[in-house]
Amino acid sequence: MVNYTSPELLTINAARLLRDGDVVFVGVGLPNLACNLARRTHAPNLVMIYEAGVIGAQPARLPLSIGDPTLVSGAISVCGMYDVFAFYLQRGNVDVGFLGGAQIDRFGNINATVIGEYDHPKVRLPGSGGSMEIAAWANRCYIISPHQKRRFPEKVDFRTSAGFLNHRKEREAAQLRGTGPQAVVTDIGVLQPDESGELILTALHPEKTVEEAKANTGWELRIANNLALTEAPTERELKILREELDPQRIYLKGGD
Amino acid sequence: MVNYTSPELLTINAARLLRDGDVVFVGVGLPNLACNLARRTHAPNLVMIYEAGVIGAQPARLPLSIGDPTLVSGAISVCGMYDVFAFYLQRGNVDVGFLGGAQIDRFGNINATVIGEYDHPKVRLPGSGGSMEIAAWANRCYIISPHQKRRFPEKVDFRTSAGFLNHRKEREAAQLRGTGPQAVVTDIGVLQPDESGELILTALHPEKTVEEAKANTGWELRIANNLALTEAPTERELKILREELDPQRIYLKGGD
Amino acid sequence: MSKIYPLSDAIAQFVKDGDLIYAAGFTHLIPFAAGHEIIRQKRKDLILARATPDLLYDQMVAAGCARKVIFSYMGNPGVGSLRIVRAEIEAGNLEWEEYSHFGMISRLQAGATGLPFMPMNPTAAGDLEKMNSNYRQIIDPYVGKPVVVVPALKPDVAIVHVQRCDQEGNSQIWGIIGEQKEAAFAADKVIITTEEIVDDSIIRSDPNRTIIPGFIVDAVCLVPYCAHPSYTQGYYDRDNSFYLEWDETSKSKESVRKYLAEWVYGVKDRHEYWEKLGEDTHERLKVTPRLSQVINYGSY
Amino acid sequence: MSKIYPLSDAIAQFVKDGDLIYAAGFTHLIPFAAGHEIIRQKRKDLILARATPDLLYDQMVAAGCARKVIFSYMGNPGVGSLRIVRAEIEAGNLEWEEYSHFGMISRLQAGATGLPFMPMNPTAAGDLEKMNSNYRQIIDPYVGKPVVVVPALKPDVAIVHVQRCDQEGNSQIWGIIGEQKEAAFAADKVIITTEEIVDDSIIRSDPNRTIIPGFIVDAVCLVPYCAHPSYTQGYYDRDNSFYLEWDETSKSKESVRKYLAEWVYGVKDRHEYWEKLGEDTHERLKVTPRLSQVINYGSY
Repeated sequence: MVNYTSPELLTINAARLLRDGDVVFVGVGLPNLACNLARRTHAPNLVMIYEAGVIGAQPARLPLSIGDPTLVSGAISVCGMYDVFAFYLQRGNVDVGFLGGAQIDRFGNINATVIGEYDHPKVRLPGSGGSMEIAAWANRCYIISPHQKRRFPEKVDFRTSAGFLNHRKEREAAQLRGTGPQAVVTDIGVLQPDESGELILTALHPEKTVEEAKANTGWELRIANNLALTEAPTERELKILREELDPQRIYLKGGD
Repeated sequence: MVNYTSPELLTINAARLLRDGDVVFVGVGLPNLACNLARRTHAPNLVMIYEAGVIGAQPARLPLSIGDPTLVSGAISVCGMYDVFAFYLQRGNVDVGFLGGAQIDRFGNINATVIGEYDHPKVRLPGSGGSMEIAAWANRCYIISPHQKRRFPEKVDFRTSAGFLNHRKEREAAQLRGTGPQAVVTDIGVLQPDESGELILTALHPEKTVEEAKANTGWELRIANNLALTEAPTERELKILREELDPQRIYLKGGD
Repeated sequence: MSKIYPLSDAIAQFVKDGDLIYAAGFTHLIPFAAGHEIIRQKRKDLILARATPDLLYDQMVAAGCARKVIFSYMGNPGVGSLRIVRAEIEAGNLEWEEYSHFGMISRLQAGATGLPFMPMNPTAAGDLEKMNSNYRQIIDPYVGKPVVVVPALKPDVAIVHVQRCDQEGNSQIWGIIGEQKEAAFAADKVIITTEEIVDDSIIRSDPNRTIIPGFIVDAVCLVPYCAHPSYTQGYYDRDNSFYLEWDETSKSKESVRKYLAEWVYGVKDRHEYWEKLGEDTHERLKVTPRLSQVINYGSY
Repeated sequence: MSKIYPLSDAIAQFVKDGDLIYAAGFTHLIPFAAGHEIIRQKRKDLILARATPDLLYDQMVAAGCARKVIFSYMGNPGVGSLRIVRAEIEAGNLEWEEYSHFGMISRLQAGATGLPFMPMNPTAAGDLEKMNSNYRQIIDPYVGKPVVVVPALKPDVAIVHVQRCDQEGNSQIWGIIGEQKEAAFAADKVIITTEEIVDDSIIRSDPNRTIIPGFIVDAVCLVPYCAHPSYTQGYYDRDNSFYLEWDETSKSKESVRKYLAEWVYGVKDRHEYWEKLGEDTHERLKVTPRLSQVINYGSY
C-alpha cells in the first residue's frame, strides 16, 4: 500500500486528465507539477504556457512564482502579456486551463474575489488574475481544489469566472469559446458536469466514500450512475513528483 | 549661379522644414533624401520612422524600397506593422509625416487612389498605403509634389487622405490628432494653408513667378501678402545630396 | 507525425482552389517560391490578400490563380505601378477590396487575437470608407465619439517565410517583421518556409526572438532563397534590378507569359530557380555579416 | 540636454503627489528601487496601478503614499495574500479599481496605441463587470454580438526597469516582457531604470530587441539591482526567501514600520541597500550565464 499526501493525490489525478499535445495555460503550484508530471509520463508533447507570456517552458527547477526566470531560460517563445492573452488564449490556441478558487459552486462557477459583499468584503481574496478569461476561452478547464464544504457552496458569493452559470444552456447561449469546466479534482474524488452543467461525483479516490464527498459539499451532491474508482497514485508517479519535480516538498507536503 | 534639378529643389526645401528632434514618418525617394539631408545639416537628432516598422534608421546606402534591409541594420528599433501604426502614429508619437499623391486639392486633401470613378477607374493608382493615417495623425504633414495643373485640381477625384476637408473648421470638428498639411513644396514655390485651410502661395523659388504658379494650379490660386522668396539651394546642400546621399542620381535626376 | 514537407507537397495538401491566401511579408521575406509553386499547381479562384500585393501577386494574377485581391497599397515598391493587377482591375476582370495599411493590418490583428473587429481612430478622409462597406462606425461608449472599425481577416492559409525554425516550426524572424506574426495567428492553416531548419536548442537559446510557435504551424518547408527577388535579412539582398525589370516585363502579356514559362513553369523548384539565376546574381546578392551582440538569459 | 538623472532627481522631477503611477513588470524587472525612492520622498495620494501590485505596492501603501490601487491580481506571487493592501481595502482606507488580467492589460494596450478603448470577447462571468462601471458593452456592428470594452489607461508616469539602454533611453528587455512596452507608450512621462547604460552601437546591433525607443523616455537612471527582491533575467535571481519573509513581516504594522525604517528610510539609495543585503545574499542571487546565439543582420 503506497502512501501519499493529499496534494500528491490531486496532482497525479490532474496530470492524468491531460492529453499528449495539449497546450496548457498553467499556474504555479499543483498545476505546474501536474503538467510536468504528464510531460514525463504519457504526454511528452505537452506545451506549457504561462500568463506571464512564456510559451513552451522547460523549467529546470521548480518555479516558485508565475514569472520565475527558470520558465524563460530554454522556453520556446516569450511574448508580452497582452499577446499571451490575445493571440493565444482569446484566439483559441489554448486547449486546457487550470483553475482554482476559494469557492466553486454547483455549476462550476468560481469565486476568487471576495467572501461577503464586494464593496465591504469579509475576506478580500486576490481577484481574477487571468482566470476570468481562462474559464471562458480555454477549450477545456480543470479545477483543482481540496474538498471542503466552505469551498463548495451551492452558489458562489462572487462569480469571478464562469462555469456553466445557472445551467449549461446559459453558458451555451453566451457563445463562449471554451466548453467550460470538464472536471474538478478534489482529494475525495472527481466531480464532472452532467447534461445540465451541474457537478456530480463521477469518481472516488481509493478509500474515500460517497458519504465523505456528500458531507464536504455545500449542495446536495448527486452521484453518477457509473461511479468510478480512480487508480491509486503509482510508485512511478510519486517518484517523479518527489525526486524530480518537488524534492523539497514545497507544494507536496500534506496537511492542507 | 548654382544649377540644380527640380527634385533637388524639392528635396532641399522639404529638408528645411524639418526641426531638430523631429520624429518623422518617412517614405522612400525624396522624403528619405530630405530627412537624411536635414540630419546632416541642421537636424542631427531627427528620428526617421518607416511604415515597415523601422525606428531610428541610419541607412548606410540609399534605400530603394520602403522595406530596404539597409534601413534595419543599425536602426534603433524594429517593430511590427501594427505596432508602428498603433504605438507610434496613432498614439501621437510622430511629429512629421511626408505625403504625396496624384492629386492635391485646394484644401490640401490628397488623392492616391483613382482618377475617375472608383468602381470603374480611368487610372487605378496604388492606393492609400499609410497615407490615410499619416495625414490624420502626424502632428504636422508636408506634401512634396511637382507643380502641374492636373496635380492641383480644385477638388480631388477621390479623397484618400484628409487635408482640411472643405474648410479648416471641418477638420477641427473631426478632432483629428494632427494639425494637417502645413506646407506643400513644389518646384515653383511653397503653398501653405490660410485661416480657412485653403492653400495659398507663400513663397516662390528663385526665378519662378506668380504667373507660373497660377498657371499650374487648378483653382484660382491666391498669393500671400508677404510672399517670400526661398533661399536657393546651397553648394553644401547640393554636395551632400549628390555626393553622399544619391550619388547615382536615382531620385535626383531632372526631367520630372 | 512530422511537419516537414517538400514545398510542393505542402501546397498540394494545404492550398485549395478558392482559398483566401495571405502570403506575408512587408517587402521583406516575401515567399515567392511558395507563390510560384501555387502557380505550377494551377490553383484557381484564390483570394489573394496582402498589404502590398508586390510582384508576387502580380505574377499569380497573371497566371490566372486569383479571382480577387485584398490590399492597401498596390504598387511595385520603389518602382511604380503594379501593372498586371492594375490592368485587370481597370479591365473589370479582377475583384478587389481595399483598405489603408492600418485598416488592413488591423483586420489581421483582429483575426490574430480572436476579436470580431478592431477599432481605429477616425481619419476623416471618408471616401474609402464609403466605397468599402467593411468599414463601419461605432460609438465610443465613454465619451460618445465615433470610432472606425474593420472586421477580422481570417485567411484560410498563411504562408510565412522565416530565417530559421526548428522541426516543429518554432520560428524566429529578425529585420522587418511586418505582419508575419499576425498573419500566422489569424490563419486557419500555416505554412512556414524557412532558410534553415535548426536544432531546437538554438531556438530555445533566445525565446524572445521566437515570433511563431510551432503548435500553430501545419507545414515546415526548407526553402533556401525562397524570398528572391525580395530578400532575407542577413542572408541575401533584395534584387532591386529584378523589380526594375519587372516594370518592363509586365508591360506586355507576351513577355509575362515568357517569364512564367521560363522561371516558374520551366523550373522544378526553388533550388533549380536559384541555380538558374547564376553565379553573378548569387554574388551580387551576397551580404557581409553584421552580427548581433549576445545576451545572457542566465541558467536558472 | 542629457536625460541621465540620479534616480532621486528623476523621482523629484517627474513624480507628483496625486499622480497615477504604473511601475511595470510582471514578476520580472519590478522597479523596487524607484518605489523606495518615492517612499523616501514622501509622495502622497498616488494612484498605484499594476496588474499585480506585488510587494512593492504593499510597501508603498504601508508607507502612506497611495489613495487608490488599480489591479487585476492582488497577491504575494507564489506565497499568498498581499496583506497590507488587503487589510487597507478591507478596512475601507484605500480605494480600489479591479479588472481581470486581460482587462487591465487591454486598458494599457488602448492607452499605448492611442485608442479610447479596447474590445474583448465576453467571458460571461459578469460580477466584476457589474461592480466596475468602466467595463461596458458595445455591439459588434457585423454580427450583432455583444463585445466587452475597457477604457484606455494613461498613467501620468510609467516606471520601467530594463536590462540595458543607451544614453537616450533606447531600451532592450529580454525574459518576461509583461506590459513594459505598453506601460511606457501609454504614459505621459517615462522613467527608465536600468542595470546598464551601454553604447548605442550595442543597441543598434540588434534593433529587433529594442522595446522602448528613447524619444518617448524622459529620464534614464542607472540603478543596478533595482529589481530586488524581484529579479532581472540574466543578471540576478528572484529573492524568493524575501517574498516568504514579507508574508511574516506584513502581519504586523510594527514590523512593517521597522522594515521601512531600516531598508527604505534607513538607506540613501539602491547602492547602499544592495551593499547592506550583504555578500551571502549577493552570492545566493548570482546567476550562471546562458547565452543567446548571435544572429546576422547583414551589412547593407
